[in-house]
Amino acid sequence: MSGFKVTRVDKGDVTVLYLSGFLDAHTVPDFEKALQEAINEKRYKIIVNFKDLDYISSAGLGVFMGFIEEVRANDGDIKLSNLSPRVFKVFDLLGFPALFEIFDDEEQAMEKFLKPE
Amino acid sequence: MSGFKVTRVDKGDVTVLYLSGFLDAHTVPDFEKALQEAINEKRYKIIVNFKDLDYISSAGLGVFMGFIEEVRANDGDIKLSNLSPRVFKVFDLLGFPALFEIFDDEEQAMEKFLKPE
Amino acid sequence: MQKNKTKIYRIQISAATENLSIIRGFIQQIAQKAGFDAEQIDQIKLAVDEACTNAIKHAYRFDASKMIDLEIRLSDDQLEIVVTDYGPGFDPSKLDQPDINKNAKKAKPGGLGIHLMKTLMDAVDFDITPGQKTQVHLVKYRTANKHH
Amino acid sequence: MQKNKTKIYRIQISAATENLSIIRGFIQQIAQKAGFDAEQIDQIKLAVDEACTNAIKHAYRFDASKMIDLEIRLSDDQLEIVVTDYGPGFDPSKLDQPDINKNAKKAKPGGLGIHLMKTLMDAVDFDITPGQKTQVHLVKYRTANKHH
Ligand SMILES: Nc1ncnc2c1ncn2[C@@H]1O[C@H](COP(=O)(O)OP(=O)(O)O)[C@@H](O)[C@H]1O
Ligand SMILES: Nc1ncnc2c1ncn2[C@@H]1O[C@H](COP(=O)(O)OP(=O)(O)O)[C@@H](O)[C@H]1O
Repeated sequence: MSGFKVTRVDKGDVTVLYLSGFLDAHTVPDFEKALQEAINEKRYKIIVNFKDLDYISSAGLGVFMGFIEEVRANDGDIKLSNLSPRVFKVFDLLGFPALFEIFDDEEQAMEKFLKPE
Repeated sequence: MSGFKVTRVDKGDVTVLYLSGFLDAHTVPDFEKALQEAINEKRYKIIVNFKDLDYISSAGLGVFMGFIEEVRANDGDIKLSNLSPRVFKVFDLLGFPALFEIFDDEEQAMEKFLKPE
Repeated sequence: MQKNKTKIYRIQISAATENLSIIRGFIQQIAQKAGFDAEQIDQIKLAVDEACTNAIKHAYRFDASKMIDLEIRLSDDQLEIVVTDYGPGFDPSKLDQPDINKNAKKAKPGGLGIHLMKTLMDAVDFDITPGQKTQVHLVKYRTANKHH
Repeated sequence: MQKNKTKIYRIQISAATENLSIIRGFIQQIAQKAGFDAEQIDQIKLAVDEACTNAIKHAYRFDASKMIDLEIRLSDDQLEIVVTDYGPGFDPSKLDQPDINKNAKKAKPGGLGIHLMKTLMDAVDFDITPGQKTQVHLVKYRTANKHH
């Protein structure tokens, strides 16, 4: 039972949320809260770093869809990084790579925010 | 699910049985079979090395009691070695240290067979 | 000591989201012991999570005093998990194919769970008695080589 | 989303020794999630194994078509596991204290299981309806500091 933890680190303009443990219908509210807080502070450039996330269900994926419109309407984005193959598979099955930018590591996602072109 | 395995190695007069995995009512027949085979070959000097055993229930302990009389009646013994603290606790709770010789490692048990004094 | 026939496990557990991780752990145990590989086990766990999440969310609206029944049937050919809730039911034929673009635009997440179950498992069937109970049958073949 | 009341899990499983490891895995999940420490978890798993082994061996004589029911009740104070079989029952008051010396001399192993349960758990009770069912109640307090 690893539980779930979300840790927020603001790096300049960009807010990084580090997820660890499992993200299911039980732990989703914690993740939503962290995202909502960043957005309330008008921080719309968000990277979700999945480095230590072991498991995600559709409840977890739903969170991204619930916030992405508002974030993009404010010139921001939610970018994903460091997904383990097991977690990536779930995003891939549901066609997320067409809707979200997914990076191997956080730096690439950060760079994309800094030099968008 | 690690299952259970018993591996027999004859070292001179002494037969060593290496146990790994879990020893419960399901896996006990495998262990009994290995002990019975050694005894059928009149090999009564037996060390059971618990190095890789993770779990034992009273069904496993019962095996020792089922064979010890016959073995000792034939000038042999069953000595125990390399018990992990978790496995030792179960033997200890049931008072086995009064009835069986339990050694930290196999060499000590072997020595006791070779130079009994 | 047991013949080669269907093995059955039944688990009854209260409809709380905090039990989802325990349910996944149970399924992991059984699927692993049954010899499924790591990827198949991941798929089965996720499909069962989705079915149980639906029971908790839609059938019981997070009332944790309600119970979910899991029946796990293991045979030589397949593993079948039947998730039962005693909620109002729904009409599976009326579900749209999920469209994540549309969903995102409406800021209304959802509709992914059943699609995911169908993608992950070899067969998914609903057996619904409206107002009484909903049963989701999730089947994984032992030698499945389904590609997604 | 759930109030602080007793949580209940029910598991029904066929009476096969090969299921003992799965049962231990289930118990591990629940006891771990409930916050028991590693030593307590070991004790609970072993006690449940012993009770289930008795159901398989004595109540059902290894007939794997029979079922064992486990009810796990988790409250703020304790974890209680009730193991039920539908066998003939027995008279617990007639059991001798085990004597491993005597046992060994008679080359008749046995009699250790119930003794072990009592040593490992904070309370062990039998609720037996002869010819109908046998229930073993195994209780572990959350802050148990029992010494052996
Ligand atoms: N067990 C259930 N009881 C009642 N309705 C259900 C159940 N499972 C699914 N549904 C209905 O089917 C719809 C689609 O479910 P699903 O694909 O899992 O997506 P989501 O749960 O995200 O809405 C749900 O929104 C709900 O209306
Ligand atoms: N569930 C049960 N149904 C019938 N008899 C039982 C049950 N559990 C225990 N017994 C009786 O109690 C005795 C003592 O059990 P136990 O202490 O576990 O030792 P063992 O199983 O090694 O004999 C058993 O031999 C059996 O006669």
